[in-house]
Amino acid sequence: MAKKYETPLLDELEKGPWPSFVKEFKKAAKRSEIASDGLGQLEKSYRTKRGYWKHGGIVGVLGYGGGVIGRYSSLPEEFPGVAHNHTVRINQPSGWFYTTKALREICDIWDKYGSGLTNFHGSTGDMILLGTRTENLEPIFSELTSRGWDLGGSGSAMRTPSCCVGPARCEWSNIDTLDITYSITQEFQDELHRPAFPYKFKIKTAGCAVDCIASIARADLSIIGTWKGNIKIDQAEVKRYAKNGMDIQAEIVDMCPTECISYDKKEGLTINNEECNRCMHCIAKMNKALRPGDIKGATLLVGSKAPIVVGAMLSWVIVPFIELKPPYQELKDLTRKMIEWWDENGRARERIGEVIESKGMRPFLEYIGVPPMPQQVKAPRRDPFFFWAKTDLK
Amino acid sequence: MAKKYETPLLDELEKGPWPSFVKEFKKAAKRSEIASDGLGQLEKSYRTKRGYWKHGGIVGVLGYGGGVIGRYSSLPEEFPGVAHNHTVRINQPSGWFYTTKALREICDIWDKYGSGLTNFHGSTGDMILLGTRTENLEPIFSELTSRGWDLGGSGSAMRTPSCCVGPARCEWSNIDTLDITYSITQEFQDELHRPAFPYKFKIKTAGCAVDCIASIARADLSIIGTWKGNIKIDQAEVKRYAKNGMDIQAEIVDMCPTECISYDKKEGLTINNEECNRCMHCIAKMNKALRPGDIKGATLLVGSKAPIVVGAMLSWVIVPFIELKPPYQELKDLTRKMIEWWDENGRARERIGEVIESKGMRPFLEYIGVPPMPQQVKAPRRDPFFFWAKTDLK
Amino acid sequence: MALLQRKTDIGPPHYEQFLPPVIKKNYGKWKYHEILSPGIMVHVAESGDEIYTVRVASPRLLSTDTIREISDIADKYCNGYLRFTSRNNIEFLVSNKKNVELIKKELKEKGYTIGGIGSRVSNVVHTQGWVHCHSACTDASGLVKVLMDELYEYFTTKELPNKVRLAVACCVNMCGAVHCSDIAIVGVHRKTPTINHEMVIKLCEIPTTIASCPTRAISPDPAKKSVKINEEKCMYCGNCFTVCPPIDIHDPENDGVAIVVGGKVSSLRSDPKFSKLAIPFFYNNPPRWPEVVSAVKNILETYAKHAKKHERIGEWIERIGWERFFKLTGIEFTFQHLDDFTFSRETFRTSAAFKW
Amino acid sequence: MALLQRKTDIGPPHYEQFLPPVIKKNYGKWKYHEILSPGIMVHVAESGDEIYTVRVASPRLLSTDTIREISDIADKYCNGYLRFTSRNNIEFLVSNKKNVELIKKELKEKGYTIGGIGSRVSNVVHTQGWVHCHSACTDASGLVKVLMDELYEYFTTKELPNKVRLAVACCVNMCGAVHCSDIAIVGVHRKTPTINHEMVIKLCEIPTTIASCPTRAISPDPAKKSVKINEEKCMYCGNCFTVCPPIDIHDPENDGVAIVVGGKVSSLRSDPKFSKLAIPFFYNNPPRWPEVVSAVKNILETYAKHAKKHERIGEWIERIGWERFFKLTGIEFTFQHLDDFTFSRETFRTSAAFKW
Ligand code: SRM
Ligand code: SRM
Ligand code: SRM
Ligand code: SRM
Ligand code: SF4
Ligand code: SF4
Ligand code: SF4
Ligand code: SF4
Ligand code: SF4
Ligand code: SF4
Ligand code: SF4
Ligand code: SF4
Repeated sequence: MAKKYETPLLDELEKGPWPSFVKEFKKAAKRSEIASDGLGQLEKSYRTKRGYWKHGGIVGVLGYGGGVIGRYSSLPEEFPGVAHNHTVRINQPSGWFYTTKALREICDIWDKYGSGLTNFHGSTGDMILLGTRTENLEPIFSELTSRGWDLGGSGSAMRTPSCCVGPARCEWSNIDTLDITYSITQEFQDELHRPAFPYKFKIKTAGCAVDCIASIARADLSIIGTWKGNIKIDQAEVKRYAKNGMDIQAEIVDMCPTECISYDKKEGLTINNEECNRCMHCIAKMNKALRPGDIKGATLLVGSKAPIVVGAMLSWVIVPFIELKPPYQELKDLTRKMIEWWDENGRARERIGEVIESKGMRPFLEYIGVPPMPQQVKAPRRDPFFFWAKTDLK
Repeated sequence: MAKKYETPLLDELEKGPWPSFVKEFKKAAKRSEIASDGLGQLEKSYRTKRGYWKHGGIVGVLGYGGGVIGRYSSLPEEFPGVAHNHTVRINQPSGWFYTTKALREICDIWDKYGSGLTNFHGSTGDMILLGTRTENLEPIFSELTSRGWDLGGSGSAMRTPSCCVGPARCEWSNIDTLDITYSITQEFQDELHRPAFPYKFKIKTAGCAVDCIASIARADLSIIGTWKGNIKIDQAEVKRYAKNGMDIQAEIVDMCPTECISYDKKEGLTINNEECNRCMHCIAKMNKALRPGDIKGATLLVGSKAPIVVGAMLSWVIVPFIELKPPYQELKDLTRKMIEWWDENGRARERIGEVIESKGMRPFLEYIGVPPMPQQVKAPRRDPFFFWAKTDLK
Repeated sequence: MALLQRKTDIGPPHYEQFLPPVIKKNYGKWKYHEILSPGIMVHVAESGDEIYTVRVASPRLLSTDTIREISDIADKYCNGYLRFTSRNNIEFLVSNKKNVELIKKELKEKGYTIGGIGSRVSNVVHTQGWVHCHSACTDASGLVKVLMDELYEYFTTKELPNKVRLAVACCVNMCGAVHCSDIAIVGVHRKTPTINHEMVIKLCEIPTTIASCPTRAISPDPAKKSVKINEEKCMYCGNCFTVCPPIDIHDPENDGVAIVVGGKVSSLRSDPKFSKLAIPFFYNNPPRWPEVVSAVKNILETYAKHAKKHERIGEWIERIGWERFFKLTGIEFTFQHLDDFTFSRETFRTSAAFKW
Repeated sequence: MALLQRKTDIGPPHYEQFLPPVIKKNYGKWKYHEILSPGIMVHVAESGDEIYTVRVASPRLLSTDTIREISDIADKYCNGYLRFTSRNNIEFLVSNKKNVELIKKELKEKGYTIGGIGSRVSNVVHTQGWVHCHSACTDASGLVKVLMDELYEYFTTKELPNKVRLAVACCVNMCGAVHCSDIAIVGVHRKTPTINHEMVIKLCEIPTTIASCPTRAISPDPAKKSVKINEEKCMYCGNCFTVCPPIDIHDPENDGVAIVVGGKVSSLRSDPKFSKLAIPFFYNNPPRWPEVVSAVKNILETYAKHAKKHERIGEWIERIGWERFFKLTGIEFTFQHLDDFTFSRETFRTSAAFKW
């Protein structure tokens, strides 16, 4: 396709060493009108300093309520190529592992029906195909599903679960993040594809407290691997770290938040495991010498989200420790109970964390059958306006 | 007077080594029916586990709206002596210093007109005369004022200011707490005696961040002395502490919240004063060796209070540094402005801190003419819902 | 009658007239102090002058007899000068070093309790209780007495890692500094108030009453021309009762006390802190509340055993974590510990790092 | 047509089929890893097997051409296996050690950027911006590009005290992890939206629209059968626009970006933290937003200069205090920095201890 628009401003973004998204746009624009008109409209945004997209309305595929983000240009005459510019969210494989065969398969479909532009990946985790017309959605869907791919979530639904690389390539994972994510995604297919919740519900799984998937910041249910038992120490490796110049006192001992490590050149490293809170600092910074303990499980946290409407939230510890073995029945049951409670108590566009905050932690815990535990709080309440249920009074 | 009531339960509280308030009651009961009936009613409370006092209504002295807490028994037939049981609040002298002559003077008046029971002192700071009848209030007031004493505050008014012992007997006071308190109390006599505020307004003054008057927890205006300039070190005394067995590293260096102290047996103590936040720890624990810097002043904080209605509050830094020299005009002007703003914006029974919280810190600062400063916050805001005034937009 | 001399708005007498001469002379020029024993300290001025302070416990509720008695003692050894502290102890101000031993002897003979200075328990800030306040859920003076009988040695002799500030407030108005104390007892109600509608009509302003409720539990009851209370929302703060007494919050069957811990007001080392809930409820068990006393003692002694020197209770707990505090003290964690008030969100744990 | 094969609810393909054999074999049995260079690491299994990871920067917005190109490379050196990271980098999974140098060479030749592993800046989590979203106040991809051009060496070579996570979100919906990032840019509006009443009547549900406003600024306008906005309460979050587009929040004259800092999500050493406001506003200055770029660089380099090894930005700031952060960076403190949202109370300083 011939070059359609002058893009002097965007051209500036081809300069510089970091890979340029404008170059990607231009590559796709050679073949796709969606891409080339998208580029043209983007140049206009750069000139006028505002976007020209209209809120999408509902578009999608038969039988599904989500997986496609509808998008229309507010300047369809000027940029007809992006009169429709919908996004298709494809549920990524756990851990974002691909074979090149699979990637090419996706590219083939997308070159046939869409802009040739993608996001690898969206912030929730989906593979994103960026820009197509309404009439192409069904064909794309058929091609995808016939090859074993399915759409991800959008709208007031279960969203595409995602996870860190976990046991596939990380020595710290206490749980099988990939398998849990796959299993949960399969379990909630209906909820994922047919929005019926008060609002979105996201699940993210990290193998340990390092949380390489940022689950604690952006998942209604954050599953974070952890352990019980002693951290394993290889004193020979400790010595090697010291020899290689690590200031163990400053970098490890003094940075342990619970002050439970001591170090002595001769004795090596000693950890008072009773007091360790499993923050992962020492293990991460001396990974050859230290390894997590043996009894593996996870902490379940609930409620994190972005700021709108009531301010950003981090997830809250609900279940301090749970074993996670296939088929993860307890986890699935608990998740269903959480969603049930939320569904019964939440208003439209209220995330589960918001509902817990407004109704109180107690009714939530009682409903899902989890007792109060000091692990659930940073500190107990301060103002003495305690609530007493009738059953609390003898 | 003959013993009027059996008090088997209260008698239990005459036992044990700690001074017994029941003994005090009994002493006074020998001469006063108020005290003896008070004791009788108290015994009943101990038996039935509830109080028998009625909310006071308004009693007081001519021309004043406060200074007396009205109190009536809800069992006047059973305990006629405490049918009236009002409290007289006398404004204490700064720092609670007395001569025995002055104390005896008060005792004489009180034996004449009241129960003979007192609180030395009330939580706000007043000398409290506990228990008299309405008809005695005017005589008591005349006797008191004719001898140079005046009532303290109550109701929706300025409350009796109080302060720590300060320069009178403490080496750390950066300001003249006694004089400031006296001067402010005189300045606000009208506001103290004639309730016209939305609610109570308390002022407490501490000579340093040790805050021996708990001003930061229970004063609408907390005045806390501080300094600029270097902490003075007497290295000879540092050595003596070490010699006497102080573990300077553990007790001082490691406990400095800003990590700005270092210690070496030879070099002695070194303080990076740039980073010191003047928390007073090192000075307090090594008082012979360390002394505050030379440029004296105070931090003004606003808003602390007990939990009802919106939860307990601590005072907030408003003016990080202000010089305080007699006649403390800037302080008085600022205080008046704060009160003015509160008065204009607060509803009845709203403390100033509550109003600042609900209207926002900005309008308050703008009204009193104090610019925004990072010292006023622990951390800047998190959720990006910034408010822009028209004047902020160019 | 002295009524002719009646004056108004004269304010308190000037403090200067009450200062001992050595203080007047060295005012603002003190150099250091030394704690000589749990109840005696000396302040030394730059001039070299000294003032000895002998601190004595007070029940705060004093009869004029006792005030006269301490005045006699102060006349004998302090040239008639004394003061009270911000925690209601009595301080004898001895200018003449020789008098220190003498006053100590006489105080002991007369049964006074010397102590409270340094890293120990000092007097208990407290409130009126059943002695005088209409709002009380418990008695403050009684609780203080039984507590301090039990903790007596922590006032007179035993050392702790740092000062431990105790307080007692007889209701959630918290006229003591309970909300920022190391260990404090607060009187609490546990049931929704009962409403005497006829009296409400007579005595109360409906809008003020409705506005008084922090949880918006009160709404108009137009039928009765009174108000009604939503039980689900009521937190028994008693605020409605204060502005409208016919809404009676008292209930001997269900009133009692809670224990809160970990507050502080000084800025040393760490920021001032609010007290947090340790134990949500004890029934009133006068005259000696044995369960409450032993619970406080348990917390105090667990702290004494585990804290580092100079750590306040709140600092110790924050270092070890609240989950560890509950484990070490053996205190049960209940639904009441979970915050459900305005800032609950800030109290929930937002980290995968915690202790078992 | 392939329509016959249409299926539903099959979910994603099973991950196992995409794992390289060495991963399948050593799944869950990795022993340790070593970072060999800023873009290359090796993971060693208990069996002794190794997998080399070569990490390459991606603009995230990829054309199918580029995906095919990286597939070619992966075929050549990785037996056709690769993955993407949670921050959208590409990871070539090299099972054969010999291929490491070869792939590195080819990647360099083809202009790919290797790096992002270890204590440095990695890829920038970001969002759609003007490229695709109706809600955007700015462009995310453009900001990422100009930022990373400037911070390029912090990805490829230079070390920092710890990882620095950057994010860009084009509006306060914050689809990136801006609210918990070390340094992040967020698009903001600064004026109350304009209302097209006729369209409101047609397109919007009034109760939903009213409910969408976090500050309760929106109320019914019965006269117009639409809604009205209280300017004093509006915080320009744009939430009303999302549920009711005729309430237009866009305003090129006043839209721009803010910089927030100090967030983190890991639990290492300290609890996860929210980002806090550093600089409340920059005008959109495309295509290269130079003021924003240099402000971010200033913060990053001030951190690099002053933080202790392993300290994240938020940990460094909390150690030195926010007042010191503003001083060291030279950033002006404004009224916008003072919180006036729900938890403002918890942000005000409640201590007499702070730095000048
Ligand atoms: C595509 C994506 C951004 C990206 O460039 O990667 C995205 C794009 C949009 N998000 Fe998002 N969100 C995306 C991940 C997130 C995340 C991050 C995450 O999921 O880990 C968040 C923060 C976490 C959270 O859920 O709170 C996020 C918080 C929001 C919110 C605020 C929700 C809240 O409760 O505060 C909205 C507003 C809404 O739902 O109306 C929103 C709404 C939107 C909408 C649908 C705008 C709208 O109101 O219609 C955006 C469509 C943009 C477009 O034109 O394509 N998006 N959104 C991400 C999804 C891709 C994927 O499926 O993989
Ligand atoms: C006498 C005293 C307690 C004591 O035993 O020492 C006291 C006693 C009462 N206080 Fe108080 N307060 C006393 C110091 C305090 C303090 C401490 C302080 O001032 O440093 C506080 C906490 C700090 C604060 O102001 O927030 C305090 C917070 C309250 C409150 C809650 C105010 C709030 O905003 O949360 C109330 C409720 C009210 O005002 O209706 C209250 C109300 C009361 C009333 C007047 C009860 C009432 O509602 O009528 C009590 C009268 C008791 C009586 O029968 O004598 N009192 N009150 C203290 C005053 C003596 C004095 O003048 O020296
Ligand atoms: C006399 C008194 C002031 C007054 O105007 O009455 C006073 C006097 C002194 N205080 Fe205090 N403080 C007094 C109430 C307070 C309060 C207020 C309160 O308890 O309500 C506090 C704040 C408590 C809190 O943080 O919750 C207080 C926290 C301190 C501290 C800080 C301890 C810490 O490390 O947190 C010190 C410094 C120290 O002990 O090293 C201190 C140190 C001192 C010194 C050494 C100051 C000096 O150089 O003279 C005085 C004698 C020490 C002692 O008692 O151990 N004083 N001191 C008060 C005595 C109360 C009593 O009878 O026990
Ligand atoms: C590949 C990836 C997981 C994935 O499933 O994709 C990953 C992989 C590793 N992370 Fe991570 N982390 C990955 C995202 C994250 C995230 C999430 C995020 O950034 O959104 C975090 C949380 C960031 C935060 O706290 O805000 C994260 C915080 C860490 C940390 C904690 C650093 C700290 O001290 O706070 C470590 C430990 C370390 O570096 O010592 C770590 C360590 C590691 C190790 C060493 C784990 C291992 O043994 O294999 C891996 C390579 C290190 C590296 O990149 O330096 N990883 N890591 C992600 C790569 C993103 C990228 O392209 O840069
Ligand atoms: S979260 Fe833990 S298990 Fe997962 S990749 Fe990161 S360090 Fe490894
Ligand atoms: S994991 Fe964290 S708390 Fe535990 S020993 Fe290591 S550094 Fe300390
Ligand atoms: S607050 Fe400071 S100046 Fe006042 S008595 Fe206490 S230590 Fe001394
Ligand atoms: S006053 Fe506090 S911050 Fe300053 S040097 Fe001493 S201990 Fe450190
Ligand atoms: S705490 Fe409550 S009951 Fe006690 S004196 Fe104060 S208002 Fe009265
Ligand atoms: S006791 Fe408190 S919460 Fe209950 S109705 Fe009265 S004011 Fe409201
Ligand atoms: S951050 Fe806002 S503008 Fe950007 S993609 Fe998300 S919803 Fe759209
Ligand atoms: S922009 Fe946000 S704050 Fe303003 S009216 Fe709309 S929803 Fe309310």
